[in-house]
Amino acid sequence: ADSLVKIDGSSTVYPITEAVAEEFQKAKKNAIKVTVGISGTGGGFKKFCRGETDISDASRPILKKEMEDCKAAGIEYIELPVAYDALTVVINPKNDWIKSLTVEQLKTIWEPGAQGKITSWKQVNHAWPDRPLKLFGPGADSGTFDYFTEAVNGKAKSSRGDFTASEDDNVLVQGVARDVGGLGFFGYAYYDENHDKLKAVPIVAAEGKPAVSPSPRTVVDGTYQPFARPIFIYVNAKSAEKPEIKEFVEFYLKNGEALSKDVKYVPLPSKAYAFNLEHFGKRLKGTKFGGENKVGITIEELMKLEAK
Amino acid sequence: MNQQELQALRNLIVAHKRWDALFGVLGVCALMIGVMTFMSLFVNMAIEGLGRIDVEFLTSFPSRRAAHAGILSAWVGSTLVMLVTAFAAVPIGVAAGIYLEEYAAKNWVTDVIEINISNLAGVPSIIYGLLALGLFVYTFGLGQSILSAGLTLALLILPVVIVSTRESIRAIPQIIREGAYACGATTWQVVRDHIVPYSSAGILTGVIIGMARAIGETAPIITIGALTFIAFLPPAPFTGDPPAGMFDWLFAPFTVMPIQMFNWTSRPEAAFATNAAAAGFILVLMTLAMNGLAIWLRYRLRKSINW
Amino acid sequence: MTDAANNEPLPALKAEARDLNFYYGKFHALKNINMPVYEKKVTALIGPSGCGKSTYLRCFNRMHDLYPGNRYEGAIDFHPDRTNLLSPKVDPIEVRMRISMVFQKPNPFPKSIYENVAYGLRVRGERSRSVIDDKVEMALRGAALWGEVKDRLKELGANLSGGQQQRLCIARALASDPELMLFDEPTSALDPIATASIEELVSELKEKVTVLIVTHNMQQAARISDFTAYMYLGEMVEFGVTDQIFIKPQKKQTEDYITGRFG
Amino acid sequence: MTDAANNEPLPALKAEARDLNFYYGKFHALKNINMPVYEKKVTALIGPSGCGKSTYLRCFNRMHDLYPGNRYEGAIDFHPDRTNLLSPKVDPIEVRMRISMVFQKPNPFPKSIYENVAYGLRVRGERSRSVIDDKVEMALRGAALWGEVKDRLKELGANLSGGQQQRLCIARALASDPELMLFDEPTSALDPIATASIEELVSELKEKVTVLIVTHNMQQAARISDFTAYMYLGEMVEFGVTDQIFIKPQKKQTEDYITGRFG
Amino acid sequence: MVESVMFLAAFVSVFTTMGIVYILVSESVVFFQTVPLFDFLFDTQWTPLFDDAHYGIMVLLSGTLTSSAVALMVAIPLGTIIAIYLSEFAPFAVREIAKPFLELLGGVPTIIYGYFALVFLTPLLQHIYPDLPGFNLLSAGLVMGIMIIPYVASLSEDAMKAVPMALREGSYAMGATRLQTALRVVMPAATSGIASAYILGISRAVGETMILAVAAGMQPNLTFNPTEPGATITSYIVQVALGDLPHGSIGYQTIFAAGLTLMLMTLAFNLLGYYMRKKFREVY
Ligand SMILES: Nc1ncnc2c1ncn2[C@@H]1O[C@H](COP(=O)(O)OP(=O)(O)OP(=O)(O)O)[C@@H](O)[C@H]1O
Ligand SMILES: Nc1ncnc2c1ncn2[C@@H]1O[C@H](COP(=O)(O)OP(=O)(O)OP(=O)(O)O)[C@@H](O)[C@H]1O
Ligand SMILES: [Mg+2]
Ligand SMILES: [Mg+2]
Repeated sequence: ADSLVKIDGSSTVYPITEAVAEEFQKAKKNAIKVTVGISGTGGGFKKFCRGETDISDASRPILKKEMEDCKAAGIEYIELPVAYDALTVVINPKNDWIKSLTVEQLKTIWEPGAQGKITSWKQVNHAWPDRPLKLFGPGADSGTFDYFTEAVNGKAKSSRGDFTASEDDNVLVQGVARDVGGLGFFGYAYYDENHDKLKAVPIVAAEGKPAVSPSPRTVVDGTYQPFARPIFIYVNAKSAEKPEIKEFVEFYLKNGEALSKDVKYVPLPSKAYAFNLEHFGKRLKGTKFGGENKVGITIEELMKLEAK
Repeated sequence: MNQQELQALRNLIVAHKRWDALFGVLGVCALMIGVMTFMSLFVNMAIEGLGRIDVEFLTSFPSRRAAHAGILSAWVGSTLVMLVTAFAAVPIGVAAGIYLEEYAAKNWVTDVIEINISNLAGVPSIIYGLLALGLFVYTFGLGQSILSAGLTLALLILPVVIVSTRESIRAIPQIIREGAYACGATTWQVVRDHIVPYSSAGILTGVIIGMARAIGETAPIITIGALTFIAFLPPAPFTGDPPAGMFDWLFAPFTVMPIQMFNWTSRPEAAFATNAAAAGFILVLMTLAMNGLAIWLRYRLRKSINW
Repeated sequence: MTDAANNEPLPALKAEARDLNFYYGKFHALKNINMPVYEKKVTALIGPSGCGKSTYLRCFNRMHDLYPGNRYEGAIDFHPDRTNLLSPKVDPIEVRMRISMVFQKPNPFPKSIYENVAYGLRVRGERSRSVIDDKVEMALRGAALWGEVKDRLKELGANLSGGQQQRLCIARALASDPELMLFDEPTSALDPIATASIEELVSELKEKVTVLIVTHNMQQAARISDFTAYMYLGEMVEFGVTDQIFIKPQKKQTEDYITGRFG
Repeated sequence: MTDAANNEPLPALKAEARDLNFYYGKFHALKNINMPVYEKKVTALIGPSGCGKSTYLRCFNRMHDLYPGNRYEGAIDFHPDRTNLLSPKVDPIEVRMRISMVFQKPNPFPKSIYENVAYGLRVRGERSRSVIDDKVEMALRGAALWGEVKDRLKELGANLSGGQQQRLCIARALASDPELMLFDEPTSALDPIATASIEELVSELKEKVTVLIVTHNMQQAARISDFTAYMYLGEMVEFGVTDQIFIKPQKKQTEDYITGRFG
Repeated sequence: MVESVMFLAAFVSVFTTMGIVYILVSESVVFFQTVPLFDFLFDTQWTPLFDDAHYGIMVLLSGTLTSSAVALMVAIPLGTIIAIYLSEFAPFAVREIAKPFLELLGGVPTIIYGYFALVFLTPLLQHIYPDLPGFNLLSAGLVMGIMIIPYVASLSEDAMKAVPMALREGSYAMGATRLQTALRVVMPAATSGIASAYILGISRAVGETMILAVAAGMQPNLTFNPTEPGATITSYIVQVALGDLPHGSIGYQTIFAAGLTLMLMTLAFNLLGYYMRKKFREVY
């Protein structure tokens, strides 16, 4: 009876989608109802590929297995990047020995072989004190974790296992804030809210490159590497024919820039949203990522990719 | 007994009573640990959340702006889920309790049922979540609806309802039963005219206690797959076009208080933590109110029927 | 078992136990009991605690059927139709509708006085308000309680005193016009005055109905019964006209008991 | 109250109730009771149900202190030291260590036979194994139970038969050398044979200890007691030498009760 | 007719168990086709979601057992003391007020306890043990213990209250003090009830989810040291349920295998409890 837009998926994308849904319902005077769930990117695609949802929030591109599922169920989709998330590596503010970290150093810390071995900061760099290394990160089943491990260790989900994992990023904030030897990573929004309790570590992408701190500016200009990543929504192509879905997606793309800023995410450049709108208007189906994650993609590259 | 022996006896008693006094103090301390924990928890939440609670908080939908976000959809959702839970758990639980007390023969089937009930009472709630996910959500295709959640929680509290039903039935003296049978009543008449009316207050108490537990359950609802942003209310129960429309609400998407709270606690902005405390405070108030009702009922019950 | 010494002609039979045996599971509680119950007479069952008086009484309305593991053997013939009360073919409900029972402790339902008395009728499906009204009044009069409660029929039965409660239970038993009434130590929980009023009532009842009463009080048995049966360890030791049992028992055991040598 | 008609000299006093009143909350359960308890004699309390026998008995060991709202007035003097048992200054524990009690229903603890009997000693802090062994044996012999249980002291008390359990409770009460023993209808839950053995035991006990016993069985009172008190509605109607109370009571009420005109 | 309907209602409990077993087993079967049972039982690492996957349930079990042990070390003594106090010592008024209060303690949503452990108790403990990590089984266990107190106390108290007054009177009549009566007569008489209260407490501890998910660190760590962070079976299950894992993957099936383990554990405890109740049935 009522027109309903069902959305589920990543908790990372959730705040933006929630903001859009809220404004959209207000604009429509509640004539169209929107629900947003959090079952994770994977859980979201599962439902999406069963045709249970109209839109799936995803903090990574759709993967091969999920593409197959969708194909089997005859579900086609339109891939739309909606914002950038800057994965932020944080340390305790009392930590005075770290000025920046290289990806190489992060790898020393996080690679699977480090499990049980690298337990002190001194083992990472001899100049650093012999303080216990306490690691915090999101759960191994999250898109954020996948992205980080791929960027650092070269392979998704390849990581040491002896760190404190939580789905709730505030829990990680608490952890690092309390432990002088703590190190953790999570979305930029959490750092931004808690910058009095935490210190963001400038990252050196590769030998010889400068250390770059995360910020909207460094993300947009492509210098914060490799931890800036796009986040997406996937729209069911059949649903997109329905007027309420179409309206919602258009609303999303038109207001995405303002709203993602509002919830402390890094928006894509304005032209990217216009470009996406056009893209959606043409109903370009499928993914541009070929079923795998791409690390360190800049906005320029992303737009080029989507334009193909 | 001579004076000397008497004096020895008195000294002994004084020594023994010292232990009594000591244990009395220990008991009060143990109680205080419990009570103080509850108080500090409650006060903690009150301090953080109380400022946030106003009419607007109760009548607003979730929002990205902490200051405008409210728990309307959450408390309505919780209420409706509880409604389903009660509608499912009460008849089944009460019937099961009555069956076991008044009908069941002593045989292995009854034993199996009994073992099952006491076992289910100890099954972790998260396992119920797994059951519901497999059974209600996918196999029966009920989706992530009020109905699925309500039925899950109903299963969860079923042992509580059954046990309290049985207990209050057992409190009915056998001579009342015999009196009724001696008048020529059938078992069903005895159940209808005597067992159910006399045990209803006790049963109700059990149901409320069970529901108070269910309303705070987070884990099984998370497992079913929780929705979080819902800025509209399900259709009001039993108001749609009969017959089918009346039950639309059962299949409506929903969220519940603990999920809303859980979501807010994981938001980056500190202001949401205040919201979470406020929601938690209201949630605890809801369980307090339910428990309070149960306590009052039990108190009334003890006063009213004195066998 | 009946006494040859008695000169009066025996009244009509209302019920008769024939080779009755009863088992609580493996425990053999009643052994080969043969005993008549005469119509419109009061028959008392006496005997030391645990001898099986209650067990025997409860055979008459198949109360034992409520609990698993109990087993009857033999028969209790119920006259005039000679139904065997214990036959598995006879529905215990039917038996209980014809034979009512008053218990040791007054057990009014936690309902109004009116509803307590009306219960037997309701169970029978009686709906007519006027019929029920009439019968309730009649039963309460029969239990000598009408005068005391006629203005408070809506009150809870439990608000009455112990003796009144017991009379209420008698009224409840009376309301459905039973052919036989069973009493299991109906006065043992009552004070002397209430006891006296119940005793009087029982004596009056026999004008309309047959009464079988268990009592641990021999004076009571002597006062109110026409026939007395003495039981011991599940056996029926002696049965006879009350006066004779008390004055000249035929068995030594009975005499010992009556003269208070044990119990 | 004591009987002038008795010619024997009166024995020494063990206890004496003086103007004893007792209240269950507002309910005035004992009214102005005056009564002596003579040393090494058996005194029986009789009276209809609810007259206050148990209430009175339980004043002697301050059992009523366990429940809130109960109130004593007056005194029970305990000889030879003339302690007022009811005085708030006297610890009820002290009273109970000197006066033991046997209840209506046997209530052995869920422990072994041995531990049941040893309980009173353990409560006193006795640790010496040999002292306890001796006392347990003595008490069990005193309760005429030693022969039956000496090989199964480790078994649960609950495994014994009813009569044995009651004797176990008597042994338990005996083990701590009480000066006065209270019995509250100790045989009413027992069969005739067990009853007989308990009665015999009580009669023997008085060689060592003073006994105060409640019974609803007048024959029992007549058989085992030296003095009898008849109570009615919370009052002490008559007290005297047992034979006289039963043969020639001075009050009409007592006579009515004894001849079984009510109860 | 009525009877069969009622029988069916009673049988719902059996259907529920069968449903649980069916769901858990059917998914676990798929899991065990990939992961040998031996690895599941004896591997010392639990990293099913990592690239280098290990499936040693022992890791989660150690967390579950350690946190439960901490909780029970709080709940059983305190619960028992409270039960004795309320049943044998407390004046009527105190009991009437305290019991409902305790029940409230059991009614507080556990997620609230989780945050209480994390933001209140852990910092407090860190004052005493500066080395205590921010997430640890200890504070989660302690708070969980407090949450379980009412279950233990209330059920034990019921069992003690059910001990007939006659036994108590018997003890007092011997000159025993309250404590002597409570410890020597009432407790032994209520053994089976108290035992089943403990067992329910154990089941609650083993099955508690949110407190551990929030405060214990979710770090699969084969340790029995409560001052370390750890993951439990339950917290692992919610973690995955909240996460981004595709259904039908091996990682997803692990939650059913873990759930099955948990179910078997609680089943064992409950059967033990049932057996104890049968065996030590009160013989008042
Ligand atoms: N439900 C039962 N299961 C097993 N045995 C029982 C049961 N009820 C009674 N008995 C036994 O049957 C025998 C007779 O019991 P019954 O109650 O008929 O005695 P009674 O003569 O009525 O005694 P009282 O005067 O104490 O009421 C006793 O030995 C008793 O222990
Ligand atoms: N705990 C109580 N609270 C209030 N009234 C009580 C209490 N216990 C007994 N009574 C009342 O006190 C009176 C005396 O009771 P008690 O038990 O002493 O009688 P009894 O002579 O021992 O009777 P029985 O022979 O039935 O044991 C009775 O009217 C009884 O109802
Ligand atoms: Mg009887
Ligand atoms: Mg008494």
